[in-house]
This record gives sequence, C-alpha cells and structure tokens, in this order.
Amino acid sequence: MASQVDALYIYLLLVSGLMTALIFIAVAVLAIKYRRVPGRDAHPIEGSTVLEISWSVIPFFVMLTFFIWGAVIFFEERTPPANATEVYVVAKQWMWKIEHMEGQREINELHVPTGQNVKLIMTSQDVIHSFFIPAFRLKQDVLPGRYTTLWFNATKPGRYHLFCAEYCGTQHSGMGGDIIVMAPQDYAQWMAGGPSAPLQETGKQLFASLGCVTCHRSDVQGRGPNLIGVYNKPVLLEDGRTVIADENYVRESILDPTAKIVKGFKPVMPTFQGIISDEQLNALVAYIKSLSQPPTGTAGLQDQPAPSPAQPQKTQVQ
Amino acid sequence: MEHEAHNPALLHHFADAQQQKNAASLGMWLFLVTEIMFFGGMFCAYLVYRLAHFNAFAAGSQQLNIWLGATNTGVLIVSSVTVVLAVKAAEAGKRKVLVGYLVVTVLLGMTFLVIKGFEYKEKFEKHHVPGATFNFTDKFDDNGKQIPVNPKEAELFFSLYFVMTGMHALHMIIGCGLFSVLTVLAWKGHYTPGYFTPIENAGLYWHLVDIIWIYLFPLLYLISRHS
Amino acid sequence: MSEHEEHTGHSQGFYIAIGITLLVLTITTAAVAFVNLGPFNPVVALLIATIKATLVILFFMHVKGASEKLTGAVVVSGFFFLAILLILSLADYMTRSWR
Amino acid sequence: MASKAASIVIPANQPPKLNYLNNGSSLKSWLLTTDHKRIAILYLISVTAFFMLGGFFAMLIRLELLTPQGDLLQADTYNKVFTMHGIVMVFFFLVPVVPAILGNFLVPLMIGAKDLAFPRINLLSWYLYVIGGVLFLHCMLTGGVDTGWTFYTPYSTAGSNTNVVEAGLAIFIAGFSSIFTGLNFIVTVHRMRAPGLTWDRLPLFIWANYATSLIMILGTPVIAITMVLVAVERLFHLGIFDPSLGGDPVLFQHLFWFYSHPAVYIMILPSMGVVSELVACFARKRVFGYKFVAMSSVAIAVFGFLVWAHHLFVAGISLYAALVFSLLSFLVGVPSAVKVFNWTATLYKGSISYATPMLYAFGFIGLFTIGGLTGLILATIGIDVHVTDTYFVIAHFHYVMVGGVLMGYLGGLHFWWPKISGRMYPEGWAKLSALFVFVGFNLTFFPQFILGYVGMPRRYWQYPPEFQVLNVLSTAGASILAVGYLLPMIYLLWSLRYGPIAEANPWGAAGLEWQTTSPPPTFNFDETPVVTWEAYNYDEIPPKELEAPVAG
Repeated sequence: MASQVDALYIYLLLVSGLMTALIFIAVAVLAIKYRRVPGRDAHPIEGSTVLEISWSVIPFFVMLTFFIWGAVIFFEERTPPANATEVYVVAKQWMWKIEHMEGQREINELHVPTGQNVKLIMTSQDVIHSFFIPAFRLKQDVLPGRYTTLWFNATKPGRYHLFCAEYCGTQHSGMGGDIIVMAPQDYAQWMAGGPSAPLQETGKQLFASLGCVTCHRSDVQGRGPNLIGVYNKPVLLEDGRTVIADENYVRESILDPTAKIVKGFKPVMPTFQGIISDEQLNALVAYIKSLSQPPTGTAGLQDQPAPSPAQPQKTQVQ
Repeated sequence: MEHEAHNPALLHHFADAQQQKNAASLGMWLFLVTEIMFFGGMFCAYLVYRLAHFNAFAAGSQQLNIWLGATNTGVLIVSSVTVVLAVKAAEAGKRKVLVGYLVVTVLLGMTFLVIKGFEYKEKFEKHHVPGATFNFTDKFDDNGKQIPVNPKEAELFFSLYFVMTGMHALHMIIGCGLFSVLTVLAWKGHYTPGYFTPIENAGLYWHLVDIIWIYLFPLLYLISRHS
Repeated sequence: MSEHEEHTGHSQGFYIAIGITLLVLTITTAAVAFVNLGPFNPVVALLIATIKATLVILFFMHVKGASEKLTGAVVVSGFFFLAILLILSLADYMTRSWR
Repeated sequence: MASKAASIVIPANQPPKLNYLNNGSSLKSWLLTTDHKRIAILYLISVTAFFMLGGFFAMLIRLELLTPQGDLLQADTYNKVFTMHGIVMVFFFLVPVVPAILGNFLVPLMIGAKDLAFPRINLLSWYLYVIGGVLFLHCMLTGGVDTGWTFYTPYSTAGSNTNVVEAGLAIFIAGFSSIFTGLNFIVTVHRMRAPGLTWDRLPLFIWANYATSLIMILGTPVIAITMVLVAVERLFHLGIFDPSLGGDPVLFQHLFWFYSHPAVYIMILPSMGVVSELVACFARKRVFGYKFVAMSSVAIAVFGFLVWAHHLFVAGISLYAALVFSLLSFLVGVPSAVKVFNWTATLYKGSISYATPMLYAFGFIGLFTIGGLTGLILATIGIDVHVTDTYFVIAHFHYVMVGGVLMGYLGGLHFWWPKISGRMYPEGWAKLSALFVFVGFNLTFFPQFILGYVGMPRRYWQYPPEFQVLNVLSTAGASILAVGYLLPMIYLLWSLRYGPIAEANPWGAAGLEWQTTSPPPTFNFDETPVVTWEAYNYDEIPPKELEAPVAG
C-alpha cells in the first residue's frame, strides 16, 4: 500500500512541480521581458475565451486523473480482505490498548507478522483519537461510540512509529508507540508466550454469564434471532429496511437493541450500554463473529485449534 | 447632505429616500438568510439524528403536546396577519390603527411564550429535561405494541427539542421587544407614509420567525407519530 | 415609493383570507398526524409546512409583486445553501454502511 | 468616453486640507465615528494588535519545536498556545484583515459612494469584533483554552476542563461582526454604486469582496449555532454531540467545516482581489480575461460550500461521501487556477514596474500556486489519508492563508498606504521587508511539507529526534519571517510623520479611489463621480514615472 501511495504522490509532485515551474518561469520571463522602460507602453489586450476555456478544462481533466487514482487507492485502503487477522484496538487518553484474537494483550505496541493481512477494529473510550502509521501511509480516526477499521499487510520486519494524529488532550504527543513487524516464525514464537484465552472464548463466557443465551438460542427459535451465520449477512428489519450485520451493527444491537429490530421479533432486549466495558463488548462481538465461520479461519497463524464451527459450539452453549 | 432638509429620516450618504429604503430592505433580507442558516445547523442535526435513532425520536415526539403545539402555530399565524396589517396601516398613515395592530402583535407573541412556558413546565414535571434528573420510561405504543426505547437516545431528542424551541423562543422574545419599542415610536408619530421602513423590516423578521415555527411544528410534533 | 407599494399591496380582506388559509392548513396537518399514512406522514406534513411557508413569503413578506427580482433571488439562495448543508450532510449519513 | 477618464485632473501636492484624518481629533470622534475610513483605521489598529499576539504564540510554538523533547513549555501550556495561535489568527486576524481594513476603506471609494450603506452597523461590527476580542483575551488570561481552534467534540464538550464556553462565545460574537460586515458590503455594492458604474465595470477587488461577503453571510451563522450547541452541551448537559446518548461527534465536524472550509475563501478571496488590482496597475494593463476573473471569485464562493467534508476523509464518514467530496474538491481548483493563469497572462506585453506592491503580488502568485497545488494533493483522497493531520496540512494552509492572505494584504497596504495615510512609505525598506517575508516564509513552511510526508503529526509538543533537522530549519525561517513582518510596522509608522507627502494618484492608477485627494475627505468625493469608462482603462491614463521616493 505504501508503495502505491508513494507512486501516486510522485505523480502528483511531478504534475504540481511542472505547473509550479511553468507559472514561476512564465512570471519571471514576462516580468523581465516587459519591464517598464521609458518610451514603451503597455499593449492593451482584452482576453481570450479560447484560452480561458482551455485553461479551465485541461487542468480539470488532469485533476480527474488525480481523483481516479486517489479513489482507487482509497477504495482498497477501506476494503479489508475477508481473510484478515483481526485485532481489537481500544484507545483512551493517552494510550492504545490492543487485544489479539488469541487473547494476547499489548499496550502501545502492536506485533504483527509479515505477509499477513491485518484488520484493526478500533474504538475509543473517551475522545477522538487517530491511529496513524506513517510507514504504512495509513491513518484512521478512532471514535467513541462506534467502530472504525483499518487494514494493512506489512512487508518488511522492523519497528515503525505509531502516532495519535487527532488532537486528544494534554499528552496527545505522548500517545504513540510502535508497530513491530516480525517474520512469521518470530511472530508465532512471540504469540506463544502469551497466556490468555482466545478473545471469542471470553466472549462466549460473557454470552453465557450475561444471559444472552436464554433468548439467542441456537437450536430452536428463541425470543431473539439466532446468531449463527448472521455476521456480514444482510438482515431484513421490521421496518422493511435491510442492513448488513457488520461489526457496527452487532455493536449497536448490543448497546441499543431497539434501534434496528430484525423482522419477526419484538423489541424486548434490554440495553447493555453502561453495563459492559469496551473490552467486554469487543469480546462479545468477536464471539458473535466467530459463529459465522470465516472463509479461511480468523487467524491463520493460530497454533491452537480455531474454535470449532457453529454446530458443536451451540450444544456447549446450551 | 443637501437632501437633509427634505426628510429628517434620510441619511446623508444616500442620494434619495428610495435608495435608502431599498438598501434597508435588502439588508434585512440578507439578515434573514443568516437566520435561515443559523437554524439550518439545528435542522441538520435533527434530521441526522432522527434518521439514526428513529424509535427514540418517535417515542420522544409522542410525549409532546400536539394541541399546545397546534394552538401556538395558530397564535403565530394570527400574529403574522396583524403584523402585515400593521405595515398596511403604516403605509396608509393611520397612526392609531398601526399602534393597535402592533400592540396585538406583541400580546400574541407573549401568548405564544406563555403557552411555550406551560409546555416546558410539563417537561420538567415529567422529567423530560435532559440532565441528571432525566427519566424516560414511557413506551412507544402503536396498536398495543410495547417498545422499550433507549432512554439515552430519548434524551438526545429532548436535547434537540429544547435547543430548537429555546432558540426560537429567544427570537420571539427579541421580536416582542422590538415591536414594543416600535409601538412607542409609532405612538409618538415617528412613522409616516413616506418612512416606515423599521415597521416593514421588523415585520419581515417576525414572519421569518413564524416560518421557522411552521417547520418546527411538524418536525418535532407531527411526523414521527407513525412509522 | 409609497404609491408603488400600494400597487403591490393587497386589501385587508386578502391578508385575512391568507391567514384563514394558513389556520385551516394548520388544523389539517395536525389532524393528518393522527392518521397512519406510513412513510407518507412526514411527506404530507412537510408538504403542508412548505405550502404555508410559501404563502407567508409570497404574500405577507411581499416577495410576489416585489419591485425587483433581487429579493426573490436572495430568498432562493438562502434556501439553496440550506439545501446544500442538509443534502451533503445526509449524503454521508445515508450511505454509512451501518446506518 | 475615453476622454473623460484621461482628462481627470490629478491634483498636485496640496497644502493639508480637511480630510477624514484631521476632521476631528477627539477620542470620541474616533470611537463613535461612522466614517468607513476611520472604522478601517480602528480595524487596522485592533487587527494588527491581534496579529502581534498571534505571532507571539507562533514564536513560542516554533521555539518549543526547536528540540524534540518538550523543554520550553509544559504540554498543557503548549496545547493552549497552539489553540490560541489558531483562534487569534483565524477569527481575529485572517477573517477580518483584508475585508475589514482594506475592504472597509476601499469599497465605498471604489464604487464612488459616500459611505457604506449602513455606517452605524459598520461601527457596530467593529465593536462586536472588539467585544469578542476582549472576551477572548479575558479567556486567555484566566487560563486559556486547549481544544485546538477546531473545537472537536467530545474533547471540547467533555474532555477539556479549560474555558471552552467563553472562547466559543468570543467566536460567536466576532462571527456577527463578520456577518454584519458582509451584509454591509453586499448592500453597498448593490445599492450605492456611482451612476454609470455597471457590474461589468466594477474593480475586481469589489467582485472579490462581494463573493467574500456571500460566504460571510451564508457560512458564519452555521459556526455560530455550532458554537452555541457546544456551549449548551457544556453548560446544561444537553447531549447534542455526546456519543453516549447516541450523538455523533462527526456531526460537529460537518457543521464546523461547513463554515470553516468556506472561511478559507473568506480569507483568500479579498487578497486575490488585491492582487488583481496590483497586477493591473503595475503592468499598466486591463486584467486579462476580466469577466472570467470576476466570475471565478463568485464560483470559488459557491463551490467552496460543496467541499467541506474533505477535512473528514479519515474521520469516519462513509466511503461514498468521501469519494463525492473528493471529486467536488477538485472543482474549486478550476476557478483558482483560472485566476493564476489570468494574472500571469496580464503581464504579457505589459509595462511592468517592480514597486513593492508588485513584488508582493509576485510573491502571492508564487506562494498561492504552491498552496493551491498542494491543496489538490490533499483533495486526492488516497494521499490525504496519509498526510491529513500532519505537518503537510499545516504547511499547505499556511501557504494559502499566510503566504496568500498576508502577501495580498501587505501588497495592498503598501499600494493604498498613500491613500490611507497621505504619505509615501520608504521604498527601499519596503523592498527589503518583502524579500525577508518571501524568503522567511518559504524557509519556515517548505520544510513542513517534508515533515508531514515523513509522518510528523500536527499539534505535537515533542517529537521523535529524526524530525529535528527540518524543525530547526522551520524555526530559523520563522525568525526571518518575524523580522519581515516587524519591519513594515516600524517604517509605516515612521512614514506617518516623515514619509514624503503623497499625491492623489501616486501610481497613475485607474479606479475611483485615486480620483479623490489623499487622504480622502470625510465624504470621499466632493461631487458624486459619474463613470463612463471600463475598469482598468490604463491605456487612457498617463503613466507615472515613479522612482521610489527613497527613504530619508
């Protein structure tokens, strides 16, 4: 991604440099050639519609190439591939709290392997922050009250700057850290040192202890919709609209259950806003997503067996 | 300057009364445009949030008193009629009629504010004022269906309700003050058929405040009663 | 000027008639709110509001029959830029994938 | 029709006659004046004071950033310093500087009117500006504010414990000053033009100020209500932008930038108008493509309202909205480019003098070209993701708002100084300061483009050591720039007393303002001029052999 951005940047620099040079040279040459000398008067000229139109239209088409190239890159930046490893990021004044799917937690550091698509699912506990990795030419604001995402595929092992790019208070400039890119085998080693339970396991326990299982049953139709296979699928709502059940929808449905009622269900679920923390919410979301077995496994590098597909799990839940 | 002798209201830098009147009128209209944009920011917020939290907005809207709202709309419309008749009286040089209509307009404006005050009082009593005491337990009731509403989002609705109607009420208060001053000046005979620009411009302002309410009424009270 | 105004101004009865029309529209819109028209409730209510606002602008504020087109242009541009604010903001909110 | 213009007698140096400056000298005659020229002087003094305040904050910022670690200031203090630098410079300097000083002075003169349409509202504007300014100073002295000039929620509503409400109120009041100025200009241009001065004969400075006024009227109310919403959220715990109530902090950004992006054009358009006047006068030609330059001002004002969300590409708006706003952003590039091309084309076959105002105009064209083109780079959405909120953005908008606006302002101030003060400035010193400004400016801000691309985020009080070299260059440039800005303050004040007496038309310039005495009488013209000629009829005016009255 960085190389694509750089290529576009070089193109823009060349075009802008050319334009700047053109204007500077034109101004300088004309200013010297037509400097005021006694006995030579200015020559009145009205203007030229042909010139005006051409220097409006031609630059516009040049700008369109900027737009199209930029849009293509942006589109790719904003479309995480389906097989990406997911990492949850919670920002707060003034630190980055990071939780891997395997349950590994870090603060102000993010370890990732090379050659792996990594998708960050980010939210903030207080004000707006922005996750900025200059080396990857990427940045995304992190907002309270919803998820934003960012994805990348690191190519070269090393230690890269992580900055907060949205002003967030006193220690804004201290809210940085490192992205540590490792070769896959080093990464596996690092990951093996971690103790914790996988994130979706935590989520599963919460799902049981919060009583979600009593309504969102997976064997028969409960009072709430069956959540197996829901993630990333279109959901028909009571008011006739259809939404995609992405992370933000799942999140909203936990915090504000009546906002978008699934067709055929009653708005009976209580809100969990203020009852669960952002970390617990992340775990629940991760669990609900794990119920819709991702195409190629959530984390390609997990050495422990990925959570078994939906069927066996549901019997456990009961 | 040489015109000063002809018309005491004519300022020195205008060529004639016509130019001065046209300038004042255009100035007032431009000011009304700024008012449209000022309220526009709030309308924008309202539309965005209604889209995002329809259920809560519907439930909040149900709690507003549609009859008081409609009555207030009527009061404002009648006051707009009296304003337009006041301008007409000023144009015709009927001083007493002018003063009469201005007084009625101020009274109608105050009636609006009093009714609005009763509505606010009701909100206080029902704990529908955002803040620490906010409490929203009422359920959206459509054909017997009970729908719980996230009270936080209902609080958002009432925040907007108070900001929008409060800003409008502030404009009403300013308008009442303006017309009170004009009433006194009109009584003293400041306005002639040749010069009544302040009456006209205050009238334009009053009509705009009326128009804003004409939109606030359906947006806040009416459109979310059914989904 | 004053003569000119008298040409464009209307009779007292005319203004009262407009006022009554506005009151009738108010009652109508309040009544319609109690009828379930589904998605058309907002449409009808805002349509009636727009009719009312237009009547006020055209007749009470004397834009119709005004001595020059400039006043009309000012009004239209005011609403035009308001529309830009609303439409382009909603362009974001309506296309957010999770809304 | 040609003969009329040519035959205008330019009065020679004359003994001091009654003019707007010596017509009453009591404090009251200044503080209660309704004369647009005196109000312009009041603005000149107050806006300059705020410029020095903002400049002082800028120096603190640059000194702090000389070293990677935070050593000069505390983090808290630094945050307040850059916030107040931003607020002072944007709301109390850049927005009023050209319209309220040069515009106030020149709009009635250029259209042959005795005053603005509403002289008392004009005075009210100044008082609102001062009240807003004093309120902000009070806020500053009682602890300041640390939200950044952008006031992003929820930091401004829930995070910061500084005096956000008072700062917001100051901006609200100063905003109404700006609204009334804009309203006054539009009515004046519509209603007060001299007989014969049709729209296609208006000076381009008038067109630019007209377009500016449109933005002031349409945009400023939105920032006003946004500030009100932030204030009520802090004061009464209403939750308009509060995410815990389901509010959206990004909505604040939409409303904020709906004004604050067009506000950039409030700042730059009047300076563009100045440059059009300067280029025409010192090339002794009608501006190439007059109609296109005039219309491009209006086009910039209108298109300026369609692009605001390009500040929000990474803020969490929808993918599609981001693409639409990116495309629309390029639209503004077209009329801006048209202006630059036309100014350049005006030089062709001209008779170009290198007087100080023209040097500033050259500087404007150069710096604005760089600022504008880097604006296109920022509008290119794939790049913006990387460089937004970094020093690249800082460099870009300083090129436009400082490079552009200040070059235009200083050029205009020198150009009309003889008209304003009745005295000539010292040409040698003026050329020197123009050079200092140009060199200092580029040295300050060009390194910041590179800093931004290598990843230094904005609003950082300390930074990784590898960014130090570029920051040192920038600070060094800032000190040169400061000298460049201080010099004119000194020699212009000096010239008030010791400068050579200026003629009515020292440049041999076209335009009604040059047909009255310098300084003009209180009511501008002894008799209302009747215009029978096109704008910039330089072929009908004898050139002035002007070799700088050298400083004594």
